[in-house]
Amino acid sequence: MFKKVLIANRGEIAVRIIRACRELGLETVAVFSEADRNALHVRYADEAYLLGPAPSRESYLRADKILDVAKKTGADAIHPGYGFLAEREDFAAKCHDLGITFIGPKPSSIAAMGDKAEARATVIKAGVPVVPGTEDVGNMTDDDLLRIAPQIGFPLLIKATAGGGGKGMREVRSLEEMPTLLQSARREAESAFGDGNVYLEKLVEGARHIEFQIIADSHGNVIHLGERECSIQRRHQKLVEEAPSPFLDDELREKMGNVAVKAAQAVDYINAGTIEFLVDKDRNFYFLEMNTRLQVEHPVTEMVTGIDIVAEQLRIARGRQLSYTQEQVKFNGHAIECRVNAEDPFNNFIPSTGRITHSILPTGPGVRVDTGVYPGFEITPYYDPMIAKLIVWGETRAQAILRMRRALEEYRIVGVRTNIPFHQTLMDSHRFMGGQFDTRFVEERFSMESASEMDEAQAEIAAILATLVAHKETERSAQIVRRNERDTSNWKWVGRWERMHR
Amino acid sequence: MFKKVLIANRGEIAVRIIRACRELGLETVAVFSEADRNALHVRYADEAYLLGPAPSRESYLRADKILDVAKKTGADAIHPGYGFLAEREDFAAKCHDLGITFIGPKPSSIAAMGDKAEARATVIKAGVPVVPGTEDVGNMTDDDLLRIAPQIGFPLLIKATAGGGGKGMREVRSLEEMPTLLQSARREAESAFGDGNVYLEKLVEGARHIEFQIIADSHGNVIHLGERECSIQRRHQKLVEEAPSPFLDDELREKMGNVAVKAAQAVDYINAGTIEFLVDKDRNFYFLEMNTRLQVEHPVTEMVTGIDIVAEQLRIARGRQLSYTQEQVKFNGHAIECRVNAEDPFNNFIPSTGRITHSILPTGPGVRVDTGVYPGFEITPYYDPMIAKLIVWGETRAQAILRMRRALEEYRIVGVRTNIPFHQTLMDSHRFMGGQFDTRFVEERFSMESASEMDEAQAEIAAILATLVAHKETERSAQIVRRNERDTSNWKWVGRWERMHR
Amino acid sequence: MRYVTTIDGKEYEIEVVDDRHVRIGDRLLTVDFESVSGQPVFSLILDGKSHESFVYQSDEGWQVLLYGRQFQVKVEDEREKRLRAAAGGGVAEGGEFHLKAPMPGLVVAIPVSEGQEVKKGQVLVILESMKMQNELKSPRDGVVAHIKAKAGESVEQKQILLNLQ
Amino acid sequence: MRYVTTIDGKEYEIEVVDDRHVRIGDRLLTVDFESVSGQPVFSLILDGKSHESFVYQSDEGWQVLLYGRQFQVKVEDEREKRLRAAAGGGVAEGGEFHLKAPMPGLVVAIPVSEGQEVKKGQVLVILESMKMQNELKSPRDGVVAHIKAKAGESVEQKQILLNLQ
Repeated sequence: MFKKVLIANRGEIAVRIIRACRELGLETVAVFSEADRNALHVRYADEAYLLGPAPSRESYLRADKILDVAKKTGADAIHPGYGFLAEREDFAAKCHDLGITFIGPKPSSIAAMGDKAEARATVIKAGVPVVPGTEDVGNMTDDDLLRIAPQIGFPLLIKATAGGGGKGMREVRSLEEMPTLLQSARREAESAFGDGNVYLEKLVEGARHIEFQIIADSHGNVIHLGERECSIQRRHQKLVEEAPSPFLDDELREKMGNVAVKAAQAVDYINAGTIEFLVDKDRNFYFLEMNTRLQVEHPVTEMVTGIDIVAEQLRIARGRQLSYTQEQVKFNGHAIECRVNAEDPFNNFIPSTGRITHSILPTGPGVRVDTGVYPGFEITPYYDPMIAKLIVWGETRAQAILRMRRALEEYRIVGVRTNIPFHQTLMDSHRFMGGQFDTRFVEERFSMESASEMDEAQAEIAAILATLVAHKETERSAQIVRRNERDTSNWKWVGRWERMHR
Repeated sequence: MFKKVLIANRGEIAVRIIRACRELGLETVAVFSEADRNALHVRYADEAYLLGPAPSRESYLRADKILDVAKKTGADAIHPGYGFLAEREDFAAKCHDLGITFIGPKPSSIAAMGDKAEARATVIKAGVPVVPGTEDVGNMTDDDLLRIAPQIGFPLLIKATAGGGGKGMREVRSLEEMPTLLQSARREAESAFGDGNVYLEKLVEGARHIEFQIIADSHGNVIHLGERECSIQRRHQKLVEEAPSPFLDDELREKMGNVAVKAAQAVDYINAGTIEFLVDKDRNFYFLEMNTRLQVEHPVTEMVTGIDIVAEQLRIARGRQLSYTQEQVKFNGHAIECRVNAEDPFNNFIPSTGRITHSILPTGPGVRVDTGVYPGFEITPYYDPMIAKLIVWGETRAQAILRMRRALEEYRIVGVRTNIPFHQTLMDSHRFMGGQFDTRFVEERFSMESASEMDEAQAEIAAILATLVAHKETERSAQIVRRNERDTSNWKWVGRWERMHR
Repeated sequence: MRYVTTIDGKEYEIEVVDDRHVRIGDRLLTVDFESVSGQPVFSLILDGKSHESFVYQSDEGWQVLLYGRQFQVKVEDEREKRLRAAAGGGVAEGGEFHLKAPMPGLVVAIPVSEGQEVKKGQVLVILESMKMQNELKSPRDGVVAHIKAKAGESVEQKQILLNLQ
Repeated sequence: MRYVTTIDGKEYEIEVVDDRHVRIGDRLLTVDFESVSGQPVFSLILDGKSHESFVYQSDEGWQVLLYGRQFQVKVEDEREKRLRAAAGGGVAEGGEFHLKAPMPGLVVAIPVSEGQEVKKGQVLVILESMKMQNELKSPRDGVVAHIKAKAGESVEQKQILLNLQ
């Protein structure tokens, strides 16, 4: 059984994993890029080693260097977090070869689910429904894809074969626009995963994105921890997740949960994983893909089940049986997570970089914040813009929304722009409150402006605030000018004196 | 039903109450002293009004000014928090007269329980066991007390009749030392409560301090939310609380819970309150006193029951029935709270004041922080030194301790000294881990030094750290000297020039 | 000091009377105004109501982030206002527009060419940053004057990528 | 630069070789040393091990708070050390002691008088602050020389309350 865990990741998830290790008495080894010397995961870990320059390709994606650190430090397990090397079959296999426990599924499961086309074929065999699309394909050319597209029908999605997180994904409305979109999807996939392969899938309209958390041990036990509703997305990036989904009833939950377990079993799955489904408005559900790793949004499941998923991952990897049977998993209350991104919601969600100069976290009952940043830390353009996850729990969905509203209002981050105002607007929206949304909601039926139909009273306060700040500024600069005048005059004397005596 | 709540308090508890109000859609009015203009409760409330200068007597204890603010703002309810006016019968009565809902018990219940001597008499009538001591007494003179003391027997405790929080409390081992101690107890009671009356109580040795949380509505329903173990104290100030107590079994819990409910019923209690017991090593328990208000340590009960006690207080005050029956109250896991005080554990716990320049809160699964401070806020000498409460939840007591250890390690507060190292040492102590402690543990069998039996490796790291910092400092001051030399020389020119041309 | 403050075309006449008072229109309000922790975060108690806001200056004037909304505010003192009025209604609209990189990043593509006419909302530059491809769009109709960056180039924040006429 | 660093009587010979290396005794260690957020909080990666500490100067030398323990550290460079050795074993112990107020507060009582002999641990002043009465005790045996405050007086932090000889 391993004793020292290397965390091959950065940011909030590296911190999250260090916490779980520490609470289980496991030693931790952090790795970091030059941009992350002062990152929280480096500060919190027992050991920390530099990998290389800031770009991921030269640091967090350098499997060879990470394995060298593991060997040097005697780390006998590696937790990959999410992203970076988390779903790289070859990396998992190399760990295995070196006798290092990879905290995740077997390389063969990663491979089976990592290639989206193969994954579809595998689960179809196990009787799991899938979205219509390109079947059993490896490297399809643009010509192949353009030929098959009309058979699938528009609208459709181009998706990266090695994909995840919406990267390399494009929506196609017609054959005409498809060549351009193919090109940009491949480019993005290539840059994100080092693999430009793509495939096609029918776009299910009015669909919800609902996923099931799976945990499985090496003794053949597989259970699910219920679903997460992840339909609040923008450009295929999840922004808000909640558990349970306001759309499911117990019957559908059990049915989908069973299918999810079946899908995991189809690839001999071990450890934590997620089965993503699309659910259309008639409650038909389709397997979308399996994420063979810990998910960003795992905390909402932790809040409603009381189960520490990362601790459970570590136990499973140590060869233990699951701590729970399916019957022992109880769901209590409602949890919501808002992803706090360094991006400007008032300016097309453009990423924002800079040093965080000040921060106040929302705290109190039912509030959890998972973050890797702190005042003084610099947000660089090299990595994902997600800087924190704000998670709340309430006895009911309504209470959770109210709690999220007060937590968002309390949250202060100064130094970079964040999408907190987006979340505030969302939590105020009647459609969100009513649970009436699908994956297109944010892009098609939501706007930062619509919500802010000019509140007269607030506008007046804004006017007073700006005036007071401007007034203060004017007064201060007047003082500085006065002081500078004096200084300058002194320096002028020196200048004259020097000229006189030259 | 009221709509706007004035919070007659400051610090973390004012913030806590504002949160509950906001989550229930109630408007909030903060009051503040001159020292607290930038306090979090002022920043978070909907409205905020200055009461007066920093000393409590001129601000937070000014009932008249607070009621004026309530009238002016139309606040139709007042939450007193704990301390200050929370247990002042006259204040509660005045609210009542003005038609303002006092969020707490009836004035008569406060009166009955507020005078400790009367409280004893009342519960004795209801068949509740009490610690032997002075009975039915109003204003006893020092002579009276010195005469009665030998009958009760030494060791004994002098306690403030209006007391709470260990203020005006003194332990007496012999008749000789009693006069001096009486004097200092009266002095402290006078300054804390404006009432120098004291009474005597036998000191139960090897005792644990275990209290039961009560909630009662105006429809005659009274239930308890289980116990809190509060034996970790220093100078009668609680430092760590946990739920459940490692000392109770289900049988004793039920028995004490029933007695607690009976004690509350004896004074027609409404709203949240706490019955404090002493439990001796033979599991005999004695009523100590009732706190007729919200307790500092209420979060540990919230963590194990899932019940938001402050929200419940507000609902009760609005005339609602309790949201739970006794049977619906379920206990889940274990919670621990550490009170983070601005005091120096390495220097006799002397309070520390100053500006907080930097802070990182521990977060992640199972961690809650209730605080009223933030980076940039100034800790003044006017109020209680408690600046935060760190609360953790774990499936078991062991897991909670491990989680508390990692949370304490993560916590950073720079600018004032805190007792975090005390908590770290405590969490490492075998006796605490084993649940083997009583109310004397911290003062008699615990020391900051004993735990730190000079770890060689750590001492070496400390030596290197100090050397590196000193080295950096030397290098920096060398640079400053050099820069100053240059500056000075320029100014010297000016001086010379001026002298030449005078 | 008197100011004319404008939000979304609406003008507010605001007088900073002294440290504790402002007049807006003909209402005199009590203010208690503090910056928090030396940050551009301001706590304002206005006639007892407590507000908190992030206020900073941008190219477009003052930005006030208040209750999750962002207000673009123009503040002019009376003298400035008079000068602008005298100049005949202010600066002409539609001058040259400089498209600046909103963050450091890698230019992926520039799907327009010099001299090309572009519509408001049309993509001018695709910039990769934080692992995302960000489309920088035209704020108005116009003609691409000079392209000052090229695909594959790393650019700094605020670097001018192209000019629009 | 070479230093002699002392903790609890134990001396460590530490050489700051360059930005990335220190030698302690005859072991050469790799250091990566950073102050965090411009605060007296230091992140030290020492041969791969990550440590974090709060380090500040007090009257008694450097204070290092590390893993919940506090180390009192004396750091001298070689020259200082030589000077002190030449002076014959350092400063004499037992000079005058100034009892300073550790925080602002109200002097409640001074239960000693000038000229009185006091024992180590004996209460010299009772100071009320943060609603607590704090007993300031004598750090050693001695004689009260001058009392510089009186009961009922408000005192500032670091104000001298009395001298001990």
